[in-house]
Amino acid sequence: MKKHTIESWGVRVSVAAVLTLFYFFWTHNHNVSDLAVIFLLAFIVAWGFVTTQTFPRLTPKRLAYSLVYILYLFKEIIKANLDVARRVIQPRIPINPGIVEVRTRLKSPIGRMILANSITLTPGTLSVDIKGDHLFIHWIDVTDIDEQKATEKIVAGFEKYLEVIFG
Amino acid sequence: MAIRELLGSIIALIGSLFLFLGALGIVRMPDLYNRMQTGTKSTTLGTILTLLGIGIYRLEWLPQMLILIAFILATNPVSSHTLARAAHFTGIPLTRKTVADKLAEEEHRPIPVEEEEEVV
Amino acid sequence: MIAWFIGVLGIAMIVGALAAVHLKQTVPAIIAAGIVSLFASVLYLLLAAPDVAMTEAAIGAGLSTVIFLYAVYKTRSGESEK
Amino acid sequence: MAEFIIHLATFIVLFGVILASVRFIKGPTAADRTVALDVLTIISTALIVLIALFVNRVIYLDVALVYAILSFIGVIAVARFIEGGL
Repeated sequence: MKKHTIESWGVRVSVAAVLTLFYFFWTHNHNVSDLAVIFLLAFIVAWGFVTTQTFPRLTPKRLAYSLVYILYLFKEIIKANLDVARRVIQPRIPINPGIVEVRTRLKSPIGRMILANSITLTPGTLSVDIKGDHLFIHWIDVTDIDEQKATEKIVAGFEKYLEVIFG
Repeated sequence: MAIRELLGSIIALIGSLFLFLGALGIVRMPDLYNRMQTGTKSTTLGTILTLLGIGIYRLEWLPQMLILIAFILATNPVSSHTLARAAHFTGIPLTRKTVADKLAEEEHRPIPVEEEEEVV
Repeated sequence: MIAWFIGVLGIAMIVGALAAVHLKQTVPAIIAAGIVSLFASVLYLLLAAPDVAMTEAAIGAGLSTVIFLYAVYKTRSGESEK
Repeated sequence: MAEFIIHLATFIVLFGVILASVRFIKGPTAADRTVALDVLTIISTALIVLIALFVNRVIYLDVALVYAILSFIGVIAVARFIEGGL
Protein backbone atom coordinates (compact mmCIF):
# COMPACT_ATOMS: atom_id res chain seq x y z
CA MET A 1 0.00 0.00 0.00
CA LYS A 2 2.90 2.30 0.85
CA LYS A 3 4.56 1.67 -2.50
CA HIS A 4 1.31 2.37 -4.30
CA THR A 5 1.10 5.83 -2.73
CA ILE A 6 4.66 6.68 -3.67
CA GLU A 7 3.97 5.63 -7.26
CA SER A 8 0.87 7.78 -7.54
CA TRP A 9 2.80 10.77 -6.19
CA GLY A 10 5.48 10.19 -8.77
CA VAL A 11 2.92 10.10 -11.57
CA ARG A 12 1.29 13.30 -10.36
CA VAL A 13 4.58 15.13 -10.02
CA SER A 14 5.70 14.07 -13.50
CA VAL A 15 2.38 15.11 -15.08
CA ALA A 16 2.63 18.48 -13.34
CA ALA A 17 6.22 18.82 -14.55
CA VAL A 18 5.17 18.11 -18.14
CA LEU A 19 2.40 20.71 -17.93
CA THR A 20 4.82 23.27 -16.49
CA LEU A 21 7.24 22.47 -19.30
CA PHE A 22 4.44 23.17 -21.81
CA TYR A 23 3.82 26.53 -20.13
CA PHE A 24 7.52 27.35 -20.19
CA PHE A 25 7.95 26.50 -23.86
CA TRP A 26 4.83 28.41 -24.80
CA THR A 27 5.60 31.67 -23.03
CA HIS A 28 9.42 31.63 -22.59
CA ASN A 29 8.81 32.96 -19.10
CA HIS A 30 12.03 32.57 -17.10
CA ASN A 31 10.71 33.96 -13.82
CA VAL A 32 11.22 31.23 -11.20
CA SER A 33 8.39 32.29 -8.86
CA ASP A 34 5.94 32.33 -11.81
CA LEU A 35 7.03 28.83 -12.74
CA ALA A 36 6.58 27.71 -9.13
CA VAL A 37 2.98 29.01 -9.10
CA ILE A 38 2.30 27.30 -12.42
CA PHE A 39 3.73 24.03 -11.08
CA LEU A 40 1.44 24.26 -8.06
CA LEU A 41 -1.63 24.82 -10.27
CA ALA A 42 -0.57 21.98 -12.57
CA PHE A 43 -0.16 19.74 -9.55
CA ILE A 44 -3.74 20.49 -8.46
CA VAL A 45 -4.93 19.58 -11.97
CA ALA A 46 -2.88 16.37 -11.93
CA TRP A 47 -4.29 15.49 -8.50
CA GLY A 48 -7.80 15.51 -9.87
CA PHE A 49 -7.21 13.59 -13.06
CA VAL A 50 -4.45 11.04 -12.68
CA THR A 51 -4.56 7.63 -11.04
CA THR A 52 -1.85 5.00 -11.10
CA GLN A 53 -3.96 2.62 -13.16
CA THR A 54 -3.81 4.76 -16.28
CA PHE A 55 -0.05 5.07 -16.66
CA PRO A 56 2.59 2.32 -16.55
CA ARG A 57 5.74 2.79 -14.55
CA LEU A 58 8.57 4.46 -16.39
CA THR A 59 11.65 2.32 -16.99
CA PRO A 60 14.56 2.96 -19.37
CA LYS A 61 13.50 0.08 -21.62
CA ARG A 62 9.99 1.50 -21.95
CA LEU A 63 11.35 4.97 -22.66
CA ALA A 64 13.58 3.61 -25.43
CA TYR A 65 10.69 1.65 -26.93
CA SER A 66 8.49 4.76 -26.82
CA LEU A 67 11.05 6.75 -28.79
CA VAL A 68 11.39 3.98 -31.37
CA TYR A 69 7.60 3.76 -31.50
CA ILE A 70 7.26 7.49 -32.25
CA LEU A 71 9.78 7.21 -35.09
CA TYR A 72 7.98 4.13 -36.45
CA LEU A 73 4.65 5.99 -36.22
CA PHE A 74 6.01 8.93 -38.19
CA LYS A 75 7.34 6.61 -40.88
CA GLU A 76 3.91 4.97 -41.12
CA ILE A 77 2.16 8.37 -41.25
CA ILE A 78 4.31 9.48 -44.17
CA LYS A 79 3.68 6.17 -45.97
CA ALA A 80 -0.05 6.61 -45.34
CA ASN A 81 -0.08 10.06 -46.84
CA LEU A 82 1.79 9.07 -49.97
CA ASP A 83 -0.73 6.24 -50.32
CA VAL A 84 -3.69 8.60 -49.88
CA ALA A 85 -2.20 11.12 -52.31
CA ARG A 86 -1.74 8.37 -54.90
CA ARG A 87 -5.36 7.33 -54.53
CA VAL A 88 -6.89 10.82 -54.55
CA ILE A 89 -5.06 12.13 -57.61
CA GLN A 90 -5.99 9.31 -59.98
CA PRO A 91 -9.01 10.01 -62.20
CA ARG A 92 -10.68 6.72 -61.27
CA ILE A 93 -10.20 6.19 -57.54
CA PRO A 94 -8.69 2.72 -56.90
CA ILE A 95 -10.44 1.56 -53.74
CA ASN A 96 -11.60 -1.79 -52.46
CA PRO A 97 -13.02 -0.87 -49.05
CA GLY A 98 -14.49 -2.94 -46.29
CA ILE A 99 -14.74 -3.26 -42.53
CA VAL A 100 -12.62 -6.07 -41.06
CA GLU A 101 -12.23 -7.44 -37.59
CA VAL A 102 -8.91 -7.75 -35.78
CA ARG A 103 -7.92 -8.86 -32.33
CA THR A 104 -5.49 -7.18 -29.96
CA ARG A 105 -3.45 -8.68 -27.14
CA LEU A 106 -3.16 -5.41 -25.22
CA LYS A 107 -4.87 -5.26 -21.84
CA SER A 108 -4.56 -1.67 -20.58
CA PRO A 109 -7.22 0.83 -21.77
CA ILE A 110 -4.76 3.60 -22.59
CA GLY A 111 -2.66 1.16 -24.63
CA ARG A 112 -5.73 0.21 -26.63
CA MET A 113 -6.56 3.88 -27.16
CA ILE A 114 -3.08 4.60 -28.49
CA LEU A 115 -3.30 1.51 -30.71
CA ALA A 116 -6.64 2.68 -32.16
CA ASN A 117 -5.31 6.19 -32.78
CA SER A 118 -2.18 4.81 -34.44
CA ILE A 119 -4.27 2.56 -36.66
CA THR A 120 -6.30 5.58 -37.72
CA LEU A 121 -3.15 7.41 -38.77
CA THR A 122 -1.55 4.58 -40.76
CA PRO A 123 -1.94 3.46 -44.37
CA GLY A 124 -5.51 2.86 -45.45
CA THR A 125 -7.00 1.94 -42.10
CA LEU A 126 -9.51 3.72 -39.84
CA SER A 127 -10.66 2.23 -36.57
CA VAL A 128 -14.45 2.33 -36.34
CA ASP A 129 -15.39 0.51 -33.15
CA ILE A 130 -13.90 -1.53 -30.31
CA LYS A 131 -15.66 -4.30 -28.42
CA GLY A 132 -13.57 -6.01 -25.77
CA ASP A 133 -10.38 -7.08 -27.50
CA HIS A 134 -11.91 -6.93 -30.98
CA LEU A 135 -11.20 -3.88 -33.09
CA PHE A 136 -13.32 -3.14 -36.15
CA ILE A 137 -11.34 -1.41 -38.82
CA HIS A 138 -12.37 0.22 -42.07
CA TRP A 139 -9.75 -0.76 -44.60
CA ILE A 140 -9.54 1.14 -47.86
CA ASP A 141 -7.93 -1.74 -49.76
CA VAL A 142 -9.03 -5.06 -48.30
CA THR A 143 -6.63 -7.88 -49.11
CA ASP A 144 -7.61 -10.34 -46.36
CA ILE A 145 -11.03 -10.68 -44.76
CA ASP A 146 -9.74 -13.40 -42.43
CA GLU A 147 -9.24 -12.27 -38.84
CA GLN A 148 -5.76 -13.73 -38.25
CA LYS A 149 -4.21 -12.45 -41.45
CA ALA A 150 -5.77 -9.00 -41.06
CA THR A 151 -4.45 -8.84 -37.51
CA GLU A 152 -1.00 -9.71 -38.76
CA LYS A 153 -1.09 -7.04 -41.43
CA ILE A 154 -2.61 -4.16 -39.43
CA VAL A 155 -1.95 -4.57 -35.73
CA ALA A 156 1.23 -6.61 -35.37
CA GLY A 157 3.66 -3.81 -36.21
CA PHE A 158 2.38 -1.58 -33.43
CA GLU A 159 1.64 -4.29 -30.92
CA LYS A 160 5.29 -5.32 -30.87
CA TYR A 161 6.21 -1.98 -29.28
CA LEU A 162 3.04 -1.25 -27.32
CA GLU A 163 3.18 -4.60 -25.55
CA VAL A 164 6.53 -3.64 -24.05
CA ILE A 165 5.45 -0.09 -23.21
CA PHE A 166 2.12 -0.94 -21.58
CA GLY A 167 2.63 -4.56 -20.75
CA MET B 1 20.47 31.36 -42.73
CA ALA B 2 18.84 31.77 -46.12
CA ILE B 3 19.11 28.04 -46.71
CA ARG B 4 17.24 27.37 -43.47
CA GLU B 5 14.42 29.74 -44.44
CA LEU B 6 14.17 28.15 -47.87
CA LEU B 7 14.05 24.67 -46.33
CA GLY B 8 11.33 25.70 -43.90
CA SER B 9 9.21 27.31 -46.57
CA ILE B 10 9.50 24.26 -48.82
CA ILE B 11 8.41 21.98 -45.97
CA ALA B 12 5.46 24.30 -45.31
CA LEU B 13 4.59 24.15 -49.02
CA ILE B 14 4.58 20.34 -48.98
CA GLY B 15 2.37 20.44 -45.90
CA SER B 16 -0.08 22.80 -47.55
CA LEU B 17 -0.19 20.49 -50.58
CA PHE B 18 -1.17 17.62 -48.28
CA LEU B 19 -3.87 19.79 -46.70
CA PHE B 20 -5.17 20.55 -50.18
CA LEU B 21 -5.14 16.84 -51.06
CA GLY B 22 -7.11 16.08 -47.93
CA ALA B 23 -9.75 18.64 -48.88
CA LEU B 24 -9.80 17.25 -52.43
CA GLY B 25 -10.17 13.75 -51.00
CA ILE B 26 -13.26 14.58 -48.99
CA VAL B 27 -14.84 16.00 -52.14
CA ARG B 28 -13.96 13.11 -54.44
CA MET B 29 -14.29 9.96 -52.34
CA PRO B 30 -17.49 7.96 -52.76
CA ASP B 31 -18.63 7.33 -49.19
CA LEU B 32 -18.28 8.70 -45.68
CA TYR B 33 -15.65 6.29 -44.39
CA ASN B 34 -13.29 6.80 -47.30
CA ARG B 35 -13.74 10.55 -46.95
CA MET B 36 -12.84 10.26 -43.32
CA GLN B 37 -9.72 8.26 -44.19
CA THR B 38 -8.32 10.95 -46.46
CA GLY B 39 -9.63 13.71 -44.23
CA THR B 40 -7.89 12.45 -41.11
CA LYS B 41 -4.59 11.26 -42.55
CA SER B 42 -3.80 14.04 -44.97
CA THR B 43 -4.83 16.85 -42.68
CA THR B 44 -2.79 15.42 -39.81
CA LEU B 45 0.43 15.16 -41.77
CA GLY B 46 -0.31 18.39 -43.64
CA THR B 47 -0.73 20.36 -40.45
CA ILE B 48 2.34 18.76 -38.89
CA LEU B 49 4.51 19.59 -41.90
CA THR B 50 3.15 23.13 -42.20
CA LEU B 51 3.78 23.89 -38.54
CA LEU B 52 7.20 22.25 -38.65
CA GLY B 53 8.13 24.27 -41.74
CA ILE B 54 7.09 27.49 -40.06
CA GLY B 55 9.04 26.45 -36.98
CA ILE B 56 12.15 26.01 -39.11
CA TYR B 57 11.50 29.26 -40.97
CA ARG B 58 11.12 31.21 -37.74
CA LEU B 59 13.36 29.33 -35.35
CA GLU B 60 12.20 31.05 -32.13
CA TRP B 61 8.66 29.74 -32.72
CA LEU B 62 9.76 26.11 -32.89
CA PRO B 63 8.82 25.06 -29.27
CA GLN B 64 5.32 26.44 -29.65
CA MET B 65 4.94 24.66 -32.97
CA LEU B 66 6.01 21.38 -31.33
CA ILE B 67 3.35 21.85 -28.63
CA LEU B 68 0.70 22.49 -31.30
CA ILE B 69 1.84 19.36 -33.18
CA ALA B 70 1.51 17.30 -30.00
CA PHE B 71 -2.04 18.50 -29.41
CA ILE B 72 -3.08 17.91 -33.02
CA LEU B 73 -1.57 14.43 -33.02
CA ALA B 74 -3.52 13.61 -29.86
CA THR B 75 -6.92 15.10 -30.71
CA ASN B 76 -7.30 14.56 -34.43
CA PRO B 77 -7.77 10.75 -34.59
CA VAL B 78 -10.11 10.81 -31.60
CA SER B 79 -12.71 12.98 -33.32
CA SER B 80 -12.66 10.96 -36.52
CA HIS B 81 -12.89 7.71 -34.56
CA THR B 82 -15.97 8.95 -32.66
CA LEU B 83 -17.57 10.17 -35.85
CA ALA B 84 -16.96 6.88 -37.68
CA ARG B 85 -18.52 4.95 -34.82
CA ALA B 86 -21.59 7.23 -34.78
CA ALA B 87 -21.95 7.02 -38.56
CA HIS B 88 -21.82 3.23 -38.57
CA PHE B 89 -24.26 3.11 -35.67
CA THR B 90 -26.84 5.15 -37.57
CA GLY B 91 -26.35 3.07 -40.73
CA ILE B 92 -24.72 5.57 -43.06
CA PRO B 93 -24.43 3.60 -46.32
CA LEU B 94 -21.13 2.19 -47.52
CA THR B 95 -20.15 2.47 -51.15
CA ARG B 96 -21.08 -0.32 -53.57
CA LYS B 97 -17.46 -1.34 -53.94
CA THR B 98 -17.41 -2.52 -50.33
CA VAL B 99 -16.35 -6.14 -49.95
CA ALA B 100 -17.01 -6.89 -46.27
CA ASP B 101 -18.58 -5.44 -43.15
CA LYS B 102 -17.70 -7.53 -40.12
CA LEU B 103 -19.15 -5.00 -37.66
CA ALA B 104 -22.66 -5.24 -39.12
CA GLU B 105 -22.34 -9.04 -39.10
CA GLU B 106 -21.32 -8.94 -35.46
CA GLU B 107 -24.37 -6.88 -34.53
CA HIS B 108 -26.69 -8.94 -36.79
CA ARG B 109 -27.68 -6.01 -38.90
CA PRO B 110 -27.94 -5.91 -42.68
CA ILE B 111 -24.89 -4.43 -44.37
CA PRO B 112 -25.76 -0.84 -45.28
CA VAL B 113 -24.83 -0.42 -48.93
CA GLU B 114 -26.02 2.52 -50.99
CA GLU B 115 -28.28 1.86 -53.97
CA GLU B 116 -26.64 3.90 -56.69
CA GLU B 117 -23.00 4.67 -57.15
CA GLU B 118 -22.33 8.37 -56.87
CA VAL B 119 -20.86 9.80 -60.06
CA VAL B 120 -17.98 12.09 -59.19
CA MET C 1 -2.83 39.76 -50.22
CA ILE C 2 -4.76 40.21 -46.96
CA ALA C 3 -7.64 41.72 -48.95
CA TRP C 4 -7.97 38.49 -50.96
CA PHE C 5 -8.18 36.53 -47.76
CA ILE C 6 -10.85 38.78 -46.30
CA GLY C 7 -12.85 38.56 -49.52
CA VAL C 8 -12.76 34.76 -49.81
CA LEU C 9 -13.43 34.12 -46.14
CA GLY C 10 -16.21 36.70 -46.09
CA ILE C 11 -17.93 35.02 -49.03
CA ALA C 12 -17.53 31.62 -47.37
CA MET C 13 -19.00 33.05 -44.17
CA ILE C 14 -22.03 34.43 -46.01
CA VAL C 15 -22.57 31.07 -47.73
CA GLY C 16 -22.38 29.31 -44.37
CA ALA C 17 -24.87 31.73 -42.85
CA LEU C 18 -27.29 31.19 -45.75
CA ALA C 19 -26.89 27.43 -45.30
CA ALA C 20 -27.63 27.79 -41.58
CA VAL C 21 -30.85 29.62 -42.41
CA HIS C 22 -32.04 27.48 -45.29
CA LEU C 23 -31.12 23.91 -44.27
CA LYS C 24 -34.18 21.93 -43.27
CA GLN C 25 -32.66 19.54 -40.71
CA THR C 26 -31.47 20.71 -37.30
CA VAL C 27 -28.00 19.16 -37.04
CA PRO C 28 -26.65 20.45 -40.37
CA ALA C 29 -27.92 23.92 -39.47
CA ILE C 30 -26.07 23.78 -36.16
CA ILE C 31 -22.88 22.64 -37.94
CA ALA C 32 -23.33 25.53 -40.38
CA ALA C 33 -23.54 27.95 -37.47
CA GLY C 34 -20.31 26.46 -36.11
CA ILE C 35 -18.61 26.93 -39.47
CA VAL C 36 -19.79 30.55 -39.61
CA SER C 37 -18.19 31.29 -36.27
CA LEU C 38 -15.02 29.46 -37.39
CA PHE C 39 -14.68 31.74 -40.43
CA ALA C 40 -15.62 34.72 -38.29
CA SER C 41 -12.78 33.92 -35.92
CA VAL C 42 -10.23 33.75 -38.75
CA LEU C 43 -11.63 37.04 -40.08
CA TYR C 44 -11.24 38.73 -36.71
CA LEU C 45 -7.66 37.55 -36.72
CA LEU C 46 -7.08 39.04 -40.17
CA LEU C 47 -8.56 42.32 -38.95
CA ALA C 48 -5.89 42.39 -36.18
CA ALA C 49 -8.07 41.47 -33.20
CA PRO C 50 -6.54 38.29 -31.71
CA ASP C 51 -8.39 38.60 -28.39
CA VAL C 52 -11.80 38.72 -30.08
CA ALA C 53 -10.71 35.86 -32.35
CA MET C 54 -9.76 33.74 -29.35
CA THR C 55 -13.10 34.35 -27.66
CA GLU C 56 -14.96 33.58 -30.86
CA ALA C 57 -12.97 30.36 -31.30
CA ALA C 58 -13.64 29.16 -27.78
CA ILE C 59 -17.27 30.21 -27.47
CA GLY C 60 -18.54 30.24 -31.05
CA ALA C 61 -16.94 27.10 -32.44
CA GLY C 62 -16.72 25.07 -29.24
CA LEU C 63 -19.30 26.01 -26.66
CA SER C 64 -22.25 27.29 -28.69
CA THR C 65 -22.33 24.12 -30.84
CA VAL C 66 -22.45 21.97 -27.73
CA ILE C 67 -25.13 24.14 -26.11
CA PHE C 68 -27.30 24.14 -29.25
CA LEU C 69 -27.05 20.36 -29.50
CA TYR C 70 -27.79 19.96 -25.80
CA ALA C 71 -30.91 22.12 -26.12
CA VAL C 72 -32.14 20.17 -29.14
CA TYR C 73 -31.43 16.88 -27.35
CA LYS C 74 -33.41 18.02 -24.31
CA THR C 75 -36.45 19.09 -26.35
CA ARG C 76 -36.41 15.89 -28.40
CA SER C 77 -36.22 13.59 -25.42
CA GLY C 78 -39.18 15.47 -23.89
CA GLU C 79 -41.17 14.88 -27.08
CA SER C 80 -40.46 11.18 -27.25
CA GLU C 81 -41.60 10.61 -23.69
CA LYS C 82 -45.03 12.09 -24.36
CA MET D 1 12.14 33.50 -52.54
CA ALA D 2 11.26 31.86 -49.22
CA GLU D 3 8.58 34.48 -48.63
CA PHE D 4 7.07 33.80 -52.04
CA ILE D 5 6.87 30.07 -51.29
CA ILE D 6 5.10 30.83 -48.00
CA HIS D 7 2.61 33.02 -49.90
CA LEU D 8 2.00 30.17 -52.33
CA ALA D 9 1.45 27.74 -49.46
CA THR D 10 -1.09 30.08 -47.89
CA PHE D 11 -3.04 30.32 -51.13
CA ILE D 12 -3.06 26.53 -51.47
CA VAL D 13 -4.42 26.24 -47.93
CA LEU D 14 -7.10 28.78 -48.83
CA PHE D 15 -8.10 26.60 -51.80
CA GLY D 16 -8.33 23.71 -49.38
CA VAL D 17 -10.77 25.74 -47.27
CA ILE D 18 -12.91 26.35 -50.34
CA LEU D 19 -12.90 22.66 -51.33
CA ALA D 20 -13.89 21.54 -47.84
CA SER D 21 -16.73 24.06 -47.94
CA VAL D 22 -17.87 22.43 -51.20
CA ARG D 23 -18.22 19.11 -49.37
CA PHE D 24 -20.15 20.91 -46.66
CA ILE D 25 -22.63 22.31 -49.19
CA LYS D 26 -22.96 19.00 -51.09
CA GLY D 27 -22.87 16.54 -48.19
CA PRO D 28 -26.04 14.46 -48.24
CA THR D 29 -26.10 13.52 -44.55
CA ALA D 30 -25.27 15.28 -41.31
CA ALA D 31 -22.23 13.04 -40.79
CA ASP D 32 -20.73 14.13 -44.13
CA ARG D 33 -21.09 17.74 -43.10
CA THR D 34 -19.42 16.94 -39.79
CA VAL D 35 -16.44 15.50 -41.68
CA ALA D 36 -16.24 18.80 -43.54
CA LEU D 37 -16.31 20.67 -40.21
CA ASP D 38 -13.55 18.43 -38.86
CA VAL D 39 -11.31 19.08 -41.85
CA LEU D 40 -12.12 22.80 -41.82
CA THR D 41 -11.10 23.25 -38.20
CA ILE D 42 -7.76 21.52 -38.75
CA ILE D 43 -7.08 23.47 -41.93
CA SER D 44 -7.89 26.72 -40.15
CA THR D 45 -5.36 25.89 -37.44
CA ALA D 46 -2.69 25.80 -40.13
CA LEU D 47 -4.14 28.92 -41.73
CA ILE D 48 -4.03 30.84 -38.45
CA VAL D 49 -0.37 29.95 -37.97
CA LEU D 50 0.41 31.10 -41.51
CA ILE D 51 -1.40 34.40 -40.84
CA ALA D 52 0.62 34.76 -37.63
CA LEU D 53 3.76 34.37 -39.73
CA PHE D 54 2.62 37.13 -42.10
CA VAL D 55 1.85 39.75 -39.52
CA ASN D 56 4.80 38.52 -37.43
CA ARG D 57 3.08 38.53 -34.02
CA VAL D 58 3.46 35.73 -31.51
CA ILE D 59 0.16 36.50 -29.79
CA TYR D 60 -1.74 35.11 -32.81
CA LEU D 61 -0.42 31.64 -32.03
CA ASP D 62 -2.61 31.54 -28.92
CA VAL D 63 -5.67 31.44 -31.16
CA ALA D 64 -4.16 28.45 -32.96
CA LEU D 65 -3.62 26.75 -29.61
CA VAL D 66 -7.26 27.32 -28.65
CA TYR D 67 -8.29 25.78 -31.96
CA ALA D 68 -5.97 22.80 -31.59
CA ILE D 69 -7.38 22.03 -28.14
CA LEU D 70 -11.06 22.86 -28.61
CA SER D 71 -11.77 22.09 -32.25
CA PHE D 72 -12.48 18.42 -31.66
CA ILE D 73 -15.06 19.06 -28.92
CA GLY D 74 -17.62 20.33 -31.43
CA VAL D 75 -17.10 17.29 -33.68
CA ILE D 76 -17.39 14.90 -30.74
CA ALA D 77 -20.58 16.62 -29.55
CA VAL D 78 -22.16 16.26 -32.99
CA ALA D 79 -21.07 12.61 -33.24
CA ARG D 80 -22.51 11.77 -29.83
CA PHE D 81 -25.73 13.56 -30.77
CA ILE D 82 -26.04 11.59 -34.02
CA GLU D 83 -25.50 8.41 -32.03
CA GLY D 84 -28.30 9.45 -29.70
CA GLY D 85 -26.42 9.85 -26.44
CA LEU D 86 -24.75 13.22 -25.80
